[in-house]
Amino acid sequence: MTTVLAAAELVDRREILPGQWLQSYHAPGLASGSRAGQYVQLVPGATAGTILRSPFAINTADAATGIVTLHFRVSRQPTAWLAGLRPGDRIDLAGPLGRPFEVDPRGRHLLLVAGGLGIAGLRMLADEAVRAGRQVTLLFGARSAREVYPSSLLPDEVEYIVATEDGSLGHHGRVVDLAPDYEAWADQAFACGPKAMLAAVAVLAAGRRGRLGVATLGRKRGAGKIDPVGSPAARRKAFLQVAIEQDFGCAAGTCLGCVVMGASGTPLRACREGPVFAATEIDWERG
Amino acid sequence: MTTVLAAAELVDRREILPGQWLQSYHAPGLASGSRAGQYVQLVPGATAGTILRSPFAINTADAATGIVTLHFRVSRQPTAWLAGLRPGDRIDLAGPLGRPFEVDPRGRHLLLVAGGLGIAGLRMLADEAVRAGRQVTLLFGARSAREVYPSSLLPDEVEYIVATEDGSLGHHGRVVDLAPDYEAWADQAFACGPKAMLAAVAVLAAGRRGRLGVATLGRKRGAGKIDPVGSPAARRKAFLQVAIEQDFGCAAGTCLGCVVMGASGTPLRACREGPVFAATEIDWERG
Amino acid sequence: MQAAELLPAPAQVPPESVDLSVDIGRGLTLPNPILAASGPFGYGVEYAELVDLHRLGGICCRGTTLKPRLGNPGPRFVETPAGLLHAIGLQNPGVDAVIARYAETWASWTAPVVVNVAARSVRDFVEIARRLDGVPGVAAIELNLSCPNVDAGGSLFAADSSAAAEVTAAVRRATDLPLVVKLSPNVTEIRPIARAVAAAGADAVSAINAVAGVAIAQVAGGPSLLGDATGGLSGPAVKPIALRIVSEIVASVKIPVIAIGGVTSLADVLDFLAVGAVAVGVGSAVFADPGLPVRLVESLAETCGTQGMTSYRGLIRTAGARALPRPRGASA
Amino acid sequence: MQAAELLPAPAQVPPESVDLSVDIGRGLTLPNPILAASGPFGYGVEYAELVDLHRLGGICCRGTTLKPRLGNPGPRFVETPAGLLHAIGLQNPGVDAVIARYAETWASWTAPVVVNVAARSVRDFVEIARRLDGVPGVAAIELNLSCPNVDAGGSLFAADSSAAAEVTAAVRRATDLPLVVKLSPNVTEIRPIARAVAAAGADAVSAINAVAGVAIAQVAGGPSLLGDATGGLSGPAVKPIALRIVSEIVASVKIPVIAIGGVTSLADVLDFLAVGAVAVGVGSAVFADPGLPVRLVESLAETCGTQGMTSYRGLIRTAGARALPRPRGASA
Ligand SMILES: Cc1cc2nc3c(=O)[nH]c(=O)nc-3n(C[C@H](O)[C@H](O)[C@H](O)COP(=O)(O)OP(=O)(O)OC[C@H]3O[C@@H](n4cnc5c(N)ncnc54)[C@H](O)[C@@H]3O)c2cc1C
Ligand SMILES: Cc1cc2nc3c(=O)[nH]c(=O)nc-3n(C[C@H](O)[C@H](O)[C@H](O)COP(=O)(O)OP(=O)(O)OC[C@H]3O[C@@H](n4cnc5c(N)ncnc54)[C@H](O)[C@@H]3O)c2cc1C
Ligand SMILES: Cc1cc2nc3c(=O)[nH]c(=O)nc-3n(C[C@H](O)[C@H](O)[C@H](O)COP(=O)(O)O)c2cc1C
Ligand SMILES: Cc1cc2nc3c(=O)[nH]c(=O)nc-3n(C[C@H](O)[C@H](O)[C@H](O)COP(=O)(O)O)c2cc1C
Ligand code: FES
Ligand code: FES
Repeated sequence: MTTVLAAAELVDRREILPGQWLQSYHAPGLASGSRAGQYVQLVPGATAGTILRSPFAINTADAATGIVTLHFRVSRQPTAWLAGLRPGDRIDLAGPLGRPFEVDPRGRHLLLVAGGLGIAGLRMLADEAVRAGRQVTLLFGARSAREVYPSSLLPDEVEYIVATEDGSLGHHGRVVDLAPDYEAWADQAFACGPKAMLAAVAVLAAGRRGRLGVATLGRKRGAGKIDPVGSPAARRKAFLQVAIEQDFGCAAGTCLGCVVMGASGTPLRACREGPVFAATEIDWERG
Repeated sequence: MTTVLAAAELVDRREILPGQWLQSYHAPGLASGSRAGQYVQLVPGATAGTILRSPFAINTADAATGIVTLHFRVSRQPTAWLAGLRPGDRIDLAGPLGRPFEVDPRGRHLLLVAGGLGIAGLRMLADEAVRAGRQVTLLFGARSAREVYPSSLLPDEVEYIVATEDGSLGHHGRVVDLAPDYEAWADQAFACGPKAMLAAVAVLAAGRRGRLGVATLGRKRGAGKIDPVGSPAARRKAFLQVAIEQDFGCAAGTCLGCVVMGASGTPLRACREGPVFAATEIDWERG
Repeated sequence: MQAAELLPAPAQVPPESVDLSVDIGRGLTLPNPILAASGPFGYGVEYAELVDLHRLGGICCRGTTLKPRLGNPGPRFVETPAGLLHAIGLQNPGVDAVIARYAETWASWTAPVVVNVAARSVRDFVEIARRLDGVPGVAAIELNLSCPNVDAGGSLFAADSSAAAEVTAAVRRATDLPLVVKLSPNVTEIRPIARAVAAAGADAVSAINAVAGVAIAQVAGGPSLLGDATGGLSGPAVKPIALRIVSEIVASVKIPVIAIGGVTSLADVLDFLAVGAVAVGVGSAVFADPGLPVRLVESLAETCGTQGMTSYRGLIRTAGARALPRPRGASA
Repeated sequence: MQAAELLPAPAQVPPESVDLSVDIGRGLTLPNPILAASGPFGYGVEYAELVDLHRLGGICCRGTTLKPRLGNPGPRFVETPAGLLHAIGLQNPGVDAVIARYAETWASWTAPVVVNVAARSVRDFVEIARRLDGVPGVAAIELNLSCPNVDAGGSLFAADSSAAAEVTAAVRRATDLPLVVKLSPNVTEIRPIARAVAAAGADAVSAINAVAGVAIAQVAGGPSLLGDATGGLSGPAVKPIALRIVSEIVASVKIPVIAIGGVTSLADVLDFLAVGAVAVGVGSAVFADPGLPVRLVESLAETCGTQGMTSYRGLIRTAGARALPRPRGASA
């Protein structure tokens, strides 16, 4: 992984949902070197007034145009500052950082499960999968219709299913409720969103083999051989991969501010060993 | 004094000297209600990240156009933030605040002594005096030619004499050295700049009557009657008035962060009793 | 995505029906839990034109000493990152002048005025309290214990449980006014000090006073330290420190705690309530925004109303250390 | 407009000729006075690709305990205004693993590596020091005294002169390595503690460690306190506190003082030198800008050069309380 400090120029921006922005930056190096699941860090400018670099998922990256997009909700300083930028303004982004999603080459049916802004962590995977001719179903959960990701921003090929907690759009309930209907169909699943949601999806996935009694891609190849934690193979062979988004410090692996508890009892650094993990690599109870 | 919170829209800006900006704001209420020597406070926006409102002299105010100008050097956050604004951006200014210069109606010859950015505190007085048909000599001191206020920004009628500490332009030395040549000619003098400079000018002014042995306007009217500290009359009758610029807290008179020691042994609040004082109102040794 | 968000929205309560009153004890009830902290708000009168003073929960006036004080030479302020370092030096006209100039005006306000008192000996503290006792317009006394005790070699009253208790007990005997004791964060352990002043008769505790700090002021002739060498740091920078001290005090005394330190928003107010404060003081933030305390009162009432709460008291002490399992691993 | 500015500009000195070396004592000379403070810089190796490590004055590695520790559950960080609150909980693989994994690499670096040591008993501190003694690549030990002392009811070693002195003396006997003792700002009086560790054999003192603070983390299920209930506040917010503590230490001991706390710029470095520190540690600021410490070395050399200084030592201890007359006025 080569980490570059890329000067990125804002070329376009839209408020796609109330308080949520989609910004396009011209950053050719980043656009060509990134994979789905990776992230960038915003290097705070002199006036940003923050201590940490904020991580953002690489929402989309287009090597042809050199455009990388970020999707974020305006919250505090870093995002408020970002939202105040105007086309032509330049920022520094460090990246691509972290380990990407690994799709099994034989996988035909991909299930993507996004909670709220977690969509930003999965959006590029949808692009990659569609381009590779895979079938993609995206389950999306939000509090209410006002926070539902616009389907117009997704590739046409993606099957898009929405749940809202207040029932104002789609299924009345949580996105996790939708998942069981697709577990038999899917070869692999990928999730990004609040930790509690990821944990719920992980619990579902863990019980899947027992419920379905079917072979999975994962079982076909290499049961018995244990792949090292954090290895591409471990992720590629997993039924469920999750992208974990939480407060980062250094994003260089030094500060240990970002750890999640690993299933083996060793803390894992989300910034380095992640942000994408095989769900089975995480101790979901101790998180 | 009515203090308004004025929404001011940036309409123009120029870097008139390296790191020094002249910004024009459309703020009609402010433009029509302000007098030379008064100041405004910049109300920090959400992203300005500062605790205090920063005070700025009202550099010029034009009631006809509704334009107020500020002249500042980019230093830390508030000024860096100001310098980053673009035409069309709006800021909040509180003002006009503080007590203005008071020119004796009979004064014909006015001597203005500015040290560096102190020019911003005197600039409007030059306008007012020229408009009233008075003769104005402006003595200006800076470290070097690079910091000398451009004469093109002054009314043609103003006699402009420059001193630089490195001799790169005008008199080689300090602005205070120039003052003795004008003390006999001047009816009244007005100074703004670093405190040490003001103190030096004040010492000169104090010894003036003895040296010159001449009557001053001040002596002609009302010797014997003592005007209350901070009263317009006390300033109007003074040979020297100074505008004191130092760190302010509340600018409302409550916090006592801005006091200078008064000649009477009572601390005076620069934000309220000032920023313009008769030089004789200040205890220059204890400042 | 949190469990609570799935529950049906509770019925709203109109903001003006939300009970914001705070019982400080000894007959003092604040109309609401937002106070102007001592210092930045002066004597209140300076802001009478700008601010709806009667909407405030209370006003702590600037530090009042027995005799007049001229304070420190300038610079008295340095802005620091997210903070303000001040070294005013307790400039004030002395207790008699304060009473003469302001008490009558205060008596006409609905917001109770708490007179902040500073002294260098127990005797002086007592004498000031005596002079304030029974003066209409003086609703309570706040003892500023961040003062050097000349009878103990100049260490702060606030730094030592027995000195803090001694002065509290002595003032307690001298007046029937409600007594708030303001503690300093510049101590190794705040808990014994809080317990000592509570036991000595304080009706409430307020904290924090400013954190001791130093800044270099660039003045003619080279770098120099601010004011009196040590200044007081305040503002958002100190909020995490204040939150810690307040939670420690809440855990050790039963009397009401007024939290102060870095409040600039409703979120800050809610944080302090969450760790157990019953009221919150706003200090440095009034410099940038004198109207803030009143707006905080309004938004607190609105927030309660929106959540269907008839009193803000449901917001108090809702935070606890996380229930997650403690990490294993050998102790060091 | 200052007097100094009228003097003719002194002859410039090329930056590379400016002597930046710092004698810490017991044979340890830092190539320059800019260190990576313990924690944020990990073991240095993580930044080997990004940063010219050999340009640094020294690297303090993260806290090392006798046995491995898993640290606290998350959230471990909250950003606060101009600050960072952390509750890492000393996650580390234990001293033996640290030596096995990193010492050989450290030995190949020109920047000396100072191993930061944390323990909960004098015995453990001594044992860790013994294991580090004589290991090539370990240039010095920094005792992190902000640890609870299980033999004294859990109060911090750093909070008490005699506990601090005891552990310092014990480690002093166990190793010939240069010994830096890192003090905590969370004390009523730092001076006696600094004097005690100096008398007990510390070669240098470093300060400050993080300031104790709390933040509310909004987690599922309502507000909750960060990590271990109390976290450590660092970053620009604490700089005025660090500047105060460092000046107090400098005034009370003769051994070198390494200043840490909120450094983000050359101006901060100059401020700490001005109050008497001989070296400066950069902590939280490396998160946003890992290259900062090296740039500080360069700009320090340039600044000295421009001012015609052949050594940076002329910048040390140039600040004093202002010479202005003290205000009159009755004492309170
Ligand atoms: C790998 C990864 C990918 C991510 N991708 C995205 C993405 O694509 N889009 C997106 O929107 N977000 C993403 N996030 C989250 C993102 O980094 C920000 O945390 C999020 O956008 C919140 O915005 P913010 O930084 O402006 O505000 P906040 O996170 O709300 O605040 C900024 C800082 O303030 C601090 N803070 C929080 N509470 C307080 C308080 N009470 N007082 C003082 N300070 C406080 C926080 O610790 C934070 O460091 C990602 C995170 C990770 C780890
Ligand atoms: C009545 C009056 C009129 C004025 N008029 C003008 C004017 O017309 N033009 C003009 O340019 N200026 C003027 N000033 C000064 C002006 O208010 C600003 O102080 C000045 O412009 C400096 O800019 P700044 O605020 O960006 O930076 P600074 O003053 O350098 O810094 C901003 C804040 O940072 C603080 N600070 C300083 N040193 C440090 C440090 N080491 N660490 C952390 N924080 C520090 C300061 O206390 C200040 O509050 C005036 C002042 C007064 C009182
Ligand atoms: C300019 C100024 C003056 C102050 N004067 C006093 C005082 O006289 N008495 C007192 O008890 N506290 C005084 N304080 C402390 C504040 O009341 C408050 O405890 C502290 O500033 C922390 O709150 P803040 O962060 O909201 O400012 C003063 C603070 C400031 C900034
Ligand atoms: C994430 C983090 C981890 C830290 N770990 C240690 C540690 O293990 N040992 C130690 O002595 N200090 C530790 N510190 C404290 C720093 O070394 C430093 O003393 C403090 O953060 C103040 O400096 P700063 O403001 O430059 O960060 C840590 C600080 C941070 C932010
Ligand atoms: S964010 Fe520092 S180790 Fe992951
Ligand atoms: S700035 Fe507060 S009294 Fe003048």
